[in-house]
Amino acid sequence: MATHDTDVQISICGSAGDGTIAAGDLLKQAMAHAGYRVIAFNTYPAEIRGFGKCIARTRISTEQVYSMKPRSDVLISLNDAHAIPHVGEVRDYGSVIYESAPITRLAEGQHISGHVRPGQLPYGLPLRELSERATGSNRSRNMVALGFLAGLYAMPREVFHAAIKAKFKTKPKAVSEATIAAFEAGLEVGAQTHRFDLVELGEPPESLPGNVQILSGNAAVAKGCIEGGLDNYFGYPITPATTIMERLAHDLPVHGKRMLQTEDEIAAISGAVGAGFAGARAATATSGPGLALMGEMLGLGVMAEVPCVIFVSQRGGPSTGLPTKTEQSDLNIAVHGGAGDAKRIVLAPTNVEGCWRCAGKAFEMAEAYQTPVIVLLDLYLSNRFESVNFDPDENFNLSIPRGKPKHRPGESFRRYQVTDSGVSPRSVPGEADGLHPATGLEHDEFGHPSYEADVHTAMSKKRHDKLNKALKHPAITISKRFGDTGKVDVGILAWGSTFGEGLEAMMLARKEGIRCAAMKVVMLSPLPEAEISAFMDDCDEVLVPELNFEGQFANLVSGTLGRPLHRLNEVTGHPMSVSAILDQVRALAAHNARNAA
Amino acid sequence: MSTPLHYVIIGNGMAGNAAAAVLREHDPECRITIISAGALLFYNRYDLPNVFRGTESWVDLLVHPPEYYERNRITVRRKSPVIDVDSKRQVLVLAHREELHYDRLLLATGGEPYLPEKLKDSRPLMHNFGTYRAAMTMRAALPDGGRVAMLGGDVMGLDLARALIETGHQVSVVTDERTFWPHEVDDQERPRYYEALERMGIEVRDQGEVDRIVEGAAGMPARHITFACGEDLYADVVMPFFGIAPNVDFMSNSGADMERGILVDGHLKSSSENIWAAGDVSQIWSPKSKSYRFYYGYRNVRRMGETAALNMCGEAVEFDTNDDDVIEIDEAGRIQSPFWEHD
Amino acid sequence: MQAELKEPVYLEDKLKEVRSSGRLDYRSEVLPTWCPGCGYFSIAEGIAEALTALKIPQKDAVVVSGIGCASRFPFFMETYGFHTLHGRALPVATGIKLANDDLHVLVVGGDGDCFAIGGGHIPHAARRNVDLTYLLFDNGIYGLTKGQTSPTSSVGFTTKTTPFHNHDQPLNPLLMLLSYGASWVGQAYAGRPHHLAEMIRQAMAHRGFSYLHILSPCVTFDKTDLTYKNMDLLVRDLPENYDPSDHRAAMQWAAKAGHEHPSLGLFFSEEHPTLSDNMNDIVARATA
Amino acid sequence: MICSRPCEPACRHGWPGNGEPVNICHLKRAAADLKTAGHRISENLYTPSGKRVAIVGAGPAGLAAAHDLSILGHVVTIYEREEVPGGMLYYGIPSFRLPRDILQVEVHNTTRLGVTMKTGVAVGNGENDVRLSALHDQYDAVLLATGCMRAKPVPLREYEGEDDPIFATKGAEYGLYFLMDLHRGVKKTVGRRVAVIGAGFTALDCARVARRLGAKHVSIHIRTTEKYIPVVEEEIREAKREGVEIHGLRSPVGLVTDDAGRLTGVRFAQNRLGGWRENGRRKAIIIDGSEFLEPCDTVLIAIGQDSVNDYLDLPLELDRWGNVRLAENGMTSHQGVFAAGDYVHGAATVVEAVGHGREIALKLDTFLMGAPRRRPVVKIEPVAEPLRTRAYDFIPRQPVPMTPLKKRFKSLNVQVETGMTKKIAAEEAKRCYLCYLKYEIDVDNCIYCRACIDVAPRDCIKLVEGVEIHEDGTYGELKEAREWNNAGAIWIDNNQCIRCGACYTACPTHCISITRNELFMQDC
Repeated sequence: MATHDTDVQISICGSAGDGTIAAGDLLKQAMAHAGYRVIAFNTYPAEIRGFGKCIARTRISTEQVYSMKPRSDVLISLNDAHAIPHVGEVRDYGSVIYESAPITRLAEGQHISGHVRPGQLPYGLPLRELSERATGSNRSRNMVALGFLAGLYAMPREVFHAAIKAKFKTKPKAVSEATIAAFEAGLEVGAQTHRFDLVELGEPPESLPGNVQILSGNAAVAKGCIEGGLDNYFGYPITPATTIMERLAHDLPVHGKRMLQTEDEIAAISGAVGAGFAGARAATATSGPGLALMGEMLGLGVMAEVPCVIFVSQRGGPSTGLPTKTEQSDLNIAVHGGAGDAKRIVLAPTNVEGCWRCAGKAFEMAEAYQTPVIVLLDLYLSNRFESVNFDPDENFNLSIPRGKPKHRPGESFRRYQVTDSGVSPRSVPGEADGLHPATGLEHDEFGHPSYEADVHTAMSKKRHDKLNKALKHPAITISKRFGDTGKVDVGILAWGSTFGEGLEAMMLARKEGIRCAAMKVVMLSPLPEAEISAFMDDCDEVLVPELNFEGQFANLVSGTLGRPLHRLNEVTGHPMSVSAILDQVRALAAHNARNAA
Repeated sequence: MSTPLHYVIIGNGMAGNAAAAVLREHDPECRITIISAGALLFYNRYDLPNVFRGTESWVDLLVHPPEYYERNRITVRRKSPVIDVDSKRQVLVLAHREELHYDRLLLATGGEPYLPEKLKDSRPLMHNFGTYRAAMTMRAALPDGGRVAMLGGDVMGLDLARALIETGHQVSVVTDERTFWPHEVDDQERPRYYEALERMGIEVRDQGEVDRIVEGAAGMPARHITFACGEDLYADVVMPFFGIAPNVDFMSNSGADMERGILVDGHLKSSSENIWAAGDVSQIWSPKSKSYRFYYGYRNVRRMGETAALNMCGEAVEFDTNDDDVIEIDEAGRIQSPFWEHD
Repeated sequence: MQAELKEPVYLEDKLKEVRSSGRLDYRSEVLPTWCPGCGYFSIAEGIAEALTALKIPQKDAVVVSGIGCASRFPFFMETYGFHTLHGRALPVATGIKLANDDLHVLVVGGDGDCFAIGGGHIPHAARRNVDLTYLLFDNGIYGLTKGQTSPTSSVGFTTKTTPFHNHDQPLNPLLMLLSYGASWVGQAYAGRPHHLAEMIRQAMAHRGFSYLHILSPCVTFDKTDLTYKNMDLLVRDLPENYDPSDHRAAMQWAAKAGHEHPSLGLFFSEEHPTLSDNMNDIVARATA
Repeated sequence: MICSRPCEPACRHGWPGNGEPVNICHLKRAAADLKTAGHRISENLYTPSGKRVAIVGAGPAGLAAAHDLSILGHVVTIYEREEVPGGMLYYGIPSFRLPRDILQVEVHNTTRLGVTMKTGVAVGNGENDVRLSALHDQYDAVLLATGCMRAKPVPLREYEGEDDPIFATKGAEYGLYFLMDLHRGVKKTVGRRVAVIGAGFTALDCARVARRLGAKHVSIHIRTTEKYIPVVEEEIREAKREGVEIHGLRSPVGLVTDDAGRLTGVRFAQNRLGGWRENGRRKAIIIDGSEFLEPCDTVLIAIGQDSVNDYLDLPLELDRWGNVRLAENGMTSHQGVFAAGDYVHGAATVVEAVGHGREIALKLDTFLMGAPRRRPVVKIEPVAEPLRTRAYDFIPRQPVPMTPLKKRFKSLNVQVETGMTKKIAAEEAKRCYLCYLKYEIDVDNCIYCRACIDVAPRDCIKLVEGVEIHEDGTYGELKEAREWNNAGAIWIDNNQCIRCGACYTACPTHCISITRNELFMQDC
């Protein structure tokens, strides 16, 4: 096969319980180990194993990319009712793979073959029967379909076998054997099927240096936690953050650390604050509703200047909202939420590698600046997978100096001493010469309650100023500009997962001859005002795309800097489409050109 | 306004597609569904020999681009063999158990290569050329300059033979009463035609009954044919060309009368309400020969499709064929068959 | 198990029988989204049967739930329903009862919803003797978040959050509720649909706070512990001569009634003033 | 013909989506082949009744009746005109389809309970013949099983003469007589080109025998089309494999002979299909002016067979086809005279004849004893566990081994279908859906959790709100419930059920039961 660049996106669509996500998972694992760059994103419903729609999309490419393609090359249907509305997302001369032998009689239009577009190529096979033949049960239809895919496109079977064995290594051997049997049954059919579609999978690229891993955002967070020296974790299950706890439940004990599943979010953050006070690196993870519950205890953390880290993976809100859909609407509560002037550090990574880095750095910052740190993800980022190559030599700082307890003889320890930097010396229980009370009441330098006007003023200032040091924190990107340098027609200012789409849109715009740049802002609090201003100076028009209704980031920027910008807001529950951003950029560029003329 | 009629066409070949075009022209509102067992849009089988003349992708063989079907609102349901037709409920059952209602139905499933019962055991050792896929498989099996043994040798076969010779391969035709099918060449005439074939560079083996076909011995061509008379023949590919047998098994419950094909009247209407037939599948009543007979060839088939469509739209058009297409030898001594011509 | 021979059953007769029973009136149109085999189906049937038996008009029944698999319940019932927040079903239900004595309030919740996040509310609902029925669906696991340990998971139960070992002792809900002073405490099992339905009927007939603990296997995430297979062997009835008015006996039996030795039946029942009685009493004193 | 396998088209394994029917025909044959010779009589024998029965004709119907009557304790004597018992089994069906040694064993089995076989004894009005009336006097009852032994004459509209031209023409013959002579040991020959006219098994047999007698070109000519002829597809396929051609839509109208009176061809006319005949066969209508010549030097006519009544010397009521009329109790219009098989129904299959023979035997017993002694009852018993697994459904239909073409023509006795081996038969038997098992859900214990539906391999279990009930009381389509509040029950559609047992194991409340339902004969 002639080696050419690969950029193939495969969608697997089924009902919860069909093993849709599992199949997608094996596909990306296998492809990443074959050497391709992979990005993948799953959507699934709240129902346990009920009847909701699941889609696993996997983009396999030669070069690493940060967003999904608007159109897939292959669609596998494990449930026609769910898949039929998605047939249109397959490109011309792409393929649609489906169950050719349903067991129920179907009314007109109920079978997907009736919806395949003239330009697309249909591939039917008896998934259910092949599964039953291979394993005696119909549960492995997904594996048969996966095998068919592998056979059809001559993907190397070994990497799939390896991925399957790895996935089921804790289960009895029979499980992985049955799974492989089903996979092979599909592969055999696929290999014998004459392929008419024009989807081409090139040779895998040279594998990257360093150690390549395929991780979800949440997995990267867990990895960052472990490498960032996390000692104690407290958590309560909530979609889409649960998998962070599930991973740590395994990884922490392995590293001799502790994890506790508490009875609710309130107890979770309480534990984290307590452990942080006692000198441990402590964290919890939750989503919007949980963060709302944690508000008060978060305030105590700020007030008592206790280091702890809260990972927040956003989902659709408000209230229970859209638990399984993505959104970026918790920026306000993350940055401002809680009682009083409770300033805290908020980091928002833009890709999976960033999830890892921000997690590790969050612990450094929490200790360095004695404050709760919120790391703000969203469902799209938490659940999406990317292949990342980690530099084995890069380490996080595990021992941040707490500052010498210095005090005159006979005087007690000034835990909240006002210093030039704003950061006070800190002691933890068990240390001599560091005795002090911690409290949620306003307090003086010793930690004693005090409601004096000047004390509250000074302490408030100190609690705010110390955080500005974070803007210069080493080895982390606070903000970064991409694309054209100097003056540009349009600048895209983006945060979180949406930056990926922004970046692709920017590159496409430049291909169209629009002068365009994009800036990602990773630290949302405190806000890197200087960098953002400089960027806006260079842009004739600034566009802020984000997945919320109010334009929370746009509000933050324009509110802080008092400068005009354009908003692009979507609350579809799905990632923003590259084309939507591109359209806006085109419009702004044109409008701008008219003004110039 | 009344709900538009649903015209369903079983068969994605010349007849079916010709009919679809006419239907759309005469009934802009109607629903049109073409049902096909294959995976591809309509391509021209007459162009298949071009896979030896450099055609690399099936896309180049497509008669209409995908947009054509979108534009004309013609649904093409591929990979959907029909397993049953219930003419009382006017419902089709597709292999995947989906039921499809039709108001008017056109059968245009064409035929499949006919294979005499006695040769069926050897089927695994033979290649066909009826579909793009079969063509590609056959091409892959044939080495450069390799030899093809054509059993029978109907006009489609001979057309392929021309392409093979032209591209430096060798062809042996093992004659049979069906050689030159569907033309009828009587025994006195035959020798002349065999000579003409040989002038085309084709080896003619007028040997009588095939005794058996087996894998060729190591180092020899892939197939070894031995004849009842004891003679034998080595070839890389063996292909049966005994003409076409209509494809009508799924019609057994349709109530439409059948013999070898679907029996239809001059308007191509079957004995069953709302069912018409066109192309190689239709056995048409011929007042002249007082029997039900078949008409073959690109032009006949297309005309059948168009005629059937007009009648389905409520007109009353007789299918007329210009007198039977005849095979002849031109002054240059070359065989001329009207079935080799198509547009 | 072997089917003993009986008269042939005819479908059309059965359908007539089921329809005329009126049970189906309490069902909504939507098919429950629980996993096939889920014990909650059994409970749904039981409630429908109990409501039928007690002739409670749909309009007077309210089903209140929190978060969890059980919380989907109101969506599958053709009655009034309130799907509230995680663990917060009881206080909401208390409010409803306070506003209108005549409503029949059913609170449904799972072991996580009730004893983990919602643990703080039960004692108070019980001691105030709010006149409602609390159906606790105990599957010993978190289903909606796809399989983590719950407060009633037994020691050693491996889940995604206890990949090595679960050390936490499981709660003994019956013992808790008895000590909280619940005025009606019983236990049933989803694998025994008829007994279950009868217990629900009794619980709803009781005047005061009634707590029915229902053992209900999670067929998707629990393959080893509280399964139909295991439960079928373990469950047994309270003894013939058992006296449900004897609180001490109830405590003793409850102490034995974990997932290990689940006894089915009415553990304890007594009549005393309900929240609304006390409210009326206060009104009476104030207006005296 | 022995059997047209009405069971296989009815087999649920052959329903759309289920694959091919179980090879019942050859499984039954395997059961016979693989059993030890000399069959075990499963029925309990009755004490001698002292009654004596005469049976006329040792064909399938007569033999079957004799077997059952002797079990019932009666003394049976069979009168057979030919030298060898078996009737059409021996004289009609070629040995390559029915080996004679097997036939011999089976005939022995049916008669070994002391049936007296008088072969070469004709019942009739000839001088050496035994009179029917005499039998009627000597025996308590007489059973006529003389079958249909006269070939139906072929109508040829171009022929004006009175007597049948077939007998007058060299090279023309009726298939039935051709085969009977052959099996009587007469040396038969055929020409190079043989045309067989007719659509039944006899026609096929004639054609295949002709090939074996050395005919180069053998063709069968039928009035309608292959689709409408009452023969098993396999037989047609085998005939074609042996080089027999089949031409549809043509009727013979005349014979063509040379000066020597030897046949040189048959004139046919083209047909078109007409409506339907009351016997369910398709009509064919001759198209005027479409006549043409089919050259051949032998023609065999096999368009049907009629019963013969000229041997009767008792007045029996006959219908307009010359078949004898029977009353409800199986008796003819003449007290004590019964009839069975083709003689009653006209030419049909061997199994039909055997079946009718046994039916009449039972009625005859009732007549002799004055009251019925056996009746059919349904036995229902619980089954502890599923007897099949899903895996069985993926076993392909096992074909019966065949003798390769080349070897077939060596002699007339080379068996074509050689029968299943024990291994093949056992494998094929696994495919059976065990329709006699009934899966049932106890609605009272069902919690509607749909666990059974979840594991079902087919569309066999449904949430139902109603059921269509046919006039005969059987269930039709289950009306599936889409709304929860309409789901009155979850029900197993035993027509769809393939007895895989998946639901039985999955049910959390054990509300699914399996029962075995069988029909058997019980003493009154």
